[in-house]
Amino acid sequence: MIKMPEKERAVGMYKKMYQIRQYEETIYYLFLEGIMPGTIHQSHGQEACAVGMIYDLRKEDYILTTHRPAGHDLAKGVSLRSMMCEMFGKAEGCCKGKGGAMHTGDIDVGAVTANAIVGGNLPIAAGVALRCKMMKTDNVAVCFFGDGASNEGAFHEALNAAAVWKLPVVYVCENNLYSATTSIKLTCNLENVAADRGSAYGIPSEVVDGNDVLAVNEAGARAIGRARRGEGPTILELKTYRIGGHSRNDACGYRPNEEEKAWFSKDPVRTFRERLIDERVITEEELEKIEKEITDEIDAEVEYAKNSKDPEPESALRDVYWEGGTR
Amino acid sequence: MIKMPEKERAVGMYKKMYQIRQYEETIYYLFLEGIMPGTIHQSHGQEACAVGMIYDLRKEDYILTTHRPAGHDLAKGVSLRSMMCEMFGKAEGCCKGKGGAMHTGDIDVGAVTANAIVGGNLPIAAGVALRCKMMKTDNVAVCFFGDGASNEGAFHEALNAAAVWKLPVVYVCENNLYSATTSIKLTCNLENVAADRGSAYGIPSEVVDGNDVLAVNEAGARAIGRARRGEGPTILELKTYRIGGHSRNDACGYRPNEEEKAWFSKDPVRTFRERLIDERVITEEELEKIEKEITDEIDAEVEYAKNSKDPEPESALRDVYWEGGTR
Amino acid sequence: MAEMSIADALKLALQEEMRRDETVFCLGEDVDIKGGMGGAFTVTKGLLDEFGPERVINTPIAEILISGVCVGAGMTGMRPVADLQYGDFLFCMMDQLVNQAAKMCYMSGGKVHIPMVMRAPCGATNRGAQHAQSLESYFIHVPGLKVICPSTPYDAKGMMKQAIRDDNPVLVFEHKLLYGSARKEKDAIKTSGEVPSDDYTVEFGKAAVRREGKDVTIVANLLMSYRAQEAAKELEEEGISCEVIDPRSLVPFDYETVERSVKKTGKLMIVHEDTYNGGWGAQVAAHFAQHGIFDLDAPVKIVAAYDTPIPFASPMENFIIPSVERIKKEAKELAEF
Amino acid sequence: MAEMSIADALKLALQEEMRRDETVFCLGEDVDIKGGMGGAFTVTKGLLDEFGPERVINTPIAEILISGVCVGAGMTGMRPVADLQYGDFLFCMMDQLVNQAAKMCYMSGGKVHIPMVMRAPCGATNRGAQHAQSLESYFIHVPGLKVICPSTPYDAKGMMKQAIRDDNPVLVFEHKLLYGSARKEKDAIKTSGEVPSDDYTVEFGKAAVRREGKDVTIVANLLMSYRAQEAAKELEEEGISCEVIDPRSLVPFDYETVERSVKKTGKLMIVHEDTYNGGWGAQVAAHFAQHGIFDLDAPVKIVAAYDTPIPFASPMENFIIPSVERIKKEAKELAEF
Ligand SMILES: Cc1ncc(C[n+]2csc(CCOP(=O)(O)OP(=O)(O)O)c2C)c(N)n1
Ligand SMILES: Cc1ncc(C[n+]2csc(CCOP(=O)(O)OP(=O)(O)O)c2C)c(N)n1
Ligand SMILES: [Mg+2]
Ligand SMILES: [Mg+2]
Repeated sequence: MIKMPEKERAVGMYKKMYQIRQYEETIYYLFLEGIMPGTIHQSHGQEACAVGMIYDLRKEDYILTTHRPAGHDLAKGVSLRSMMCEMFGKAEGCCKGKGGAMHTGDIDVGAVTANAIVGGNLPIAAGVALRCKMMKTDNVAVCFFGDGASNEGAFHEALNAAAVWKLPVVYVCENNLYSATTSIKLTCNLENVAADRGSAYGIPSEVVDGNDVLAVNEAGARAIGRARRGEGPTILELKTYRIGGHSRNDACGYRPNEEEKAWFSKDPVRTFRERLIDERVITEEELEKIEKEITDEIDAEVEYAKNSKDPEPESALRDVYWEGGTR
Repeated sequence: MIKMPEKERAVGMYKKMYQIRQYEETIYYLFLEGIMPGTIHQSHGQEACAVGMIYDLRKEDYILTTHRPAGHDLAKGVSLRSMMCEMFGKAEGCCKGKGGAMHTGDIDVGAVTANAIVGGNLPIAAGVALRCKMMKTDNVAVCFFGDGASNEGAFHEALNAAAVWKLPVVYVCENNLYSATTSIKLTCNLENVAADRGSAYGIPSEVVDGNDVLAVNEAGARAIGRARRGEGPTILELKTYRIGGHSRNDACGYRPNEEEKAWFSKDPVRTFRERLIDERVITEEELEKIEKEITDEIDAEVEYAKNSKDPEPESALRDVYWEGGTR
Repeated sequence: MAEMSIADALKLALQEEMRRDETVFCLGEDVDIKGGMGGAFTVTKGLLDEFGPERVINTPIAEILISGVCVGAGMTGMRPVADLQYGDFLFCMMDQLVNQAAKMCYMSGGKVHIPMVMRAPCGATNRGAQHAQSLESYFIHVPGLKVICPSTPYDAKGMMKQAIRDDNPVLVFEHKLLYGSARKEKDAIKTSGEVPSDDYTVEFGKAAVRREGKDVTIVANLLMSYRAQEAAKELEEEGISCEVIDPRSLVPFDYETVERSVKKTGKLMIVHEDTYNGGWGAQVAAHFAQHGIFDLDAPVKIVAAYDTPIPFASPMENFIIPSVERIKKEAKELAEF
Repeated sequence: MAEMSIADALKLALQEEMRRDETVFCLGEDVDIKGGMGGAFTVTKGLLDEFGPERVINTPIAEILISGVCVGAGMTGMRPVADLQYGDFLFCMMDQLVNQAAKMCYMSGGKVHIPMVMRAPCGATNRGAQHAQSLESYFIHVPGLKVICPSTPYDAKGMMKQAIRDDNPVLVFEHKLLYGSARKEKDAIKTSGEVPSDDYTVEFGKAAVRREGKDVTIVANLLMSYRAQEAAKELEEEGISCEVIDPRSLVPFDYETVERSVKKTGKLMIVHEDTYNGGWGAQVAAHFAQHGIFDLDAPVKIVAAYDTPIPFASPMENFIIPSVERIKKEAKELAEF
């Protein structure tokens, strides 16, 4: 078990995880109520992956995420308001309502527009990392993807080039055992779908308990350090589990009950909370207060978003080509 | 060193290799003379790969080849006349003049139309093998590709599925050290670009001297046997070397002289010829007679092809959709 | 004869063809996992139980592979039917479709041929730009492919069966809002209708006149064929009579039926959800600019999605995609020209 | 000012832009290996010596990667210029081009933008169906992309520079028979011409009138612009006067210049090497069917490659692709309508 960091840091991580959890659960209920448009792919259950990996990144570092972006985006610092507004398709959304749930992000804080083409972000991450290297920065790119994505051709092409060019990128597979409804065992012969492929590129890899934020953070630090020092890419495979379905209307009928039970007993937010209290980093009362603040803020942003302005229909015609602006 | 087989078999292999060599050299001069249209990617230097792998295949087995198809096609039994006519773009060509040098083949002898998209034939081979399996035959597919192709996404997707579905396919990488003008060292960190990736799919692999027809044949037999018995795919990486340029007008300025010299000293046709004589399988005189027959036949087919009919211009409008026919 | 949704009609076609021909098989991501959805829109749900995992293959997420398998299996005597979840992923398999499937018959001099069906759900449904496209127009430009877009349960069954029996690669565009599948879609249209239980097929290259009229000819496919009919119904009350033609297949395309109609109306409008520039409507308009210009009493109109990626938020999505109102307005303008 | 080939003019543009802007870099398969060719057609040969391996990157054979790198580097401030060897391989990177590069600016609400240039050699040159296509028409249908097709050394330099400076993804179609590169192509056309040594750019969306005339307007790009000019020259002798317009960029497209010409001639013909059905000619024809029908004194003509994959043998290849004779015959028919 990894040593608990000092209080501010430990609680900081918990806060982010709790925010993601609360955000996703709130969104879930908004969908159930039928007042949120579109579809969702939620990240609760996988909070430790996002927070552990991203907690120590610089603003100038980049993350690249997927159809399941909320945890990563919140951890990287995309504003809660702009995320919630985007979920509601509002003009103040981080994509002005043009992106939607699968495309959140904010390049100004290093969160590249999320990508809903499975595997699509992996070669893009290579390009982002190439830029970091060419411009002689020591910034890095952290690219998240799922177990299913590792079977895509894009994975192969991206990882090979990242290795050959020694790019400052960390490829992070969140292996939650399923791609949509399909068990990864049906589509890959390997125990570790990403990590066991490192040798095919000459990339070092690690398998990590993806529900332990400190374990993720520590492995992340090693990988990010290598990247910053110009030692090239790393593959991290984080073992984790979705709490919810793949997308809306998915009751997870394809997941065995015992499997769910076993994984839910390792809930990353709850177990870290228990440790914080057990190891007397913080009291339960303090935590409850923090949690309430987070919940209140999310609720407030829901209200804000609901009441904020819809985009003008005609604004759909803009931004097809770049019109100048923040960058 | 692998034991020499009995005479008929040994000489049979030599004949095929010699035919391919003679065919490619003839084509080369026809291009130099400027009387052959299009471009070429020639297989001389790699004859042992083609003949070793294909010699024992059944007619009902399939091969899938690349932009460098002549050796494979001739070895699988595509008629010399139809190949030569295709090179000249004649109506009697194996593709009626529609395919050209990069698309020769004849499905009736199990030689799938060659594919000039690097990596494009690998997933197709999986489909062909799937068919062999679904129809409960014990036929197999043998898929050839280059070192460069192993960096394509198609490689990854195909090999992973072949492994998971235990398909009767042999993936044969002819590693000739270069993809076009680029040394494979520049684009891949591995010593064995295909074989070292077998572990990424759970596919057994072997590295073989691709200039030794008997070594290739033996490794091929193992791999083909596995496929026939339903034990799944194998990767074979055959180390070999082009004699000519990548395509026409390529003087190979990117290949070090010493490297060329070292490889040319291992010429697969000449070394096997020497062994045949050294081990007294056949006399030089007998061989010369055989060689002359082969050369004469090729020359005759060149003459035939030159004088055979051009396709009607309007025939270009046919065969866009299937019009029925041989199958 | 039974009333059913398009999703179920497609499934029925698959079942019937798989029963009658052992070379037909299905494949795709999540195509039929127990406890899963049966593709993204329930069409293939339940096939696994009847046909087993050898003929209902849940693939890795690997579109090059899926399409390549179709090409390879198809050229050696099988009849693969692949499900793509979302048509947008066609771009991930574009090489296999355009450079391989479409050209192999030709390149082989007509020796090889590739029966294969690629099923591509299409249409904008509040999912954002990468899960929303109408992509027919890219594929009408590929010699060697056939492109169909059934919009009724009857056509869905008959054309799917025809597609499976076709000896060439066929792309089937199925609209998410027309499926009527158990998976509810906001703004979905109820399309269920009578589907014969016998073994019929619907020929490609025959348009369906969905509504007769004499003032304006409207050619519209998939969701737009419904919106055009709705617009026509409303315009009828204003005394404007529109003929609505659903081409049903884009390659081959039934110009004759459209020509016959335009000879009568003198006015041609094409409506599609695919974007405007270089869309299939341009091809139809170009056909008339070349071969029917003197039948036209007014400029042609193309009413299409505006040239943007599909936006997420409803106000913008609804603005981009031709609405009943927009179709009405344009048709009226044309009628009154 | 110096006379040079298109290949060299493109190289000069690359050199100048790489010198003035350190964010510009080149990548591609065999893009510049010592002893190699410099791409497939010599355009990038020699850049390695001047700019080094960090800015002239020889990639693996991995088109998804190449295009993805452009997207990623482009969105973070670089200006990548990729070489594709043969445009046919665009299909191997179609997802990155259509779903990523073209949509990212939009999906991000205009925050992200992607300057990148994808150079795609095109045209039929006796290499067979997978190394021969003209592919412009697929890409005019992708909102978010720009599509250009320079056909003279002057334009090649000026438009390439403009493409590199553009803040959006630009596809550049370069014709193999027009390069005039050291790598000799059968039937290549000598296109070398004067290229200023100063820092000029050629704006997109401005067509070039290559030849003035009053009887027929011919819109033709790349190789076809030369064949159209040749046809026009020969027709002149028969007393038929053709105006030949080279659009140079297809997105944006300069309808104005064509409209002005059609107002004068009343006759419109579009010629392209890309196949007919759903080709960009259909879009131009559709534009006139909608917005210029009363300027037309005759049906529009589209003269395009017939709808087949490109055959290998010359007699068939020459038959498929519009020849000077075919253009002449069609233009004459139109003039005499
Ligand atoms: C190229 C592509 N193919 C298929 C899909 C449909 N799809 C969306 S998510 C998903 C499963 C992804 O699985 P995984 O990579 O494990 O990520 P997870 O959803 O588990 O986070 C699929 C098949 C897609 N979006 N893109
Ligand atoms: C998808 C694709 N990308 C690029 C090319 C251009 N090209 C043709 S052959 C070749 C090199 C192939 O190298 P390798 O796989 O090692 O085969 P070899 O030529 O050595 O036999 C390249 C880059 C192509 N034909 N297809
Ligand atoms: Mg997963
Ligand atoms: Mg090679």
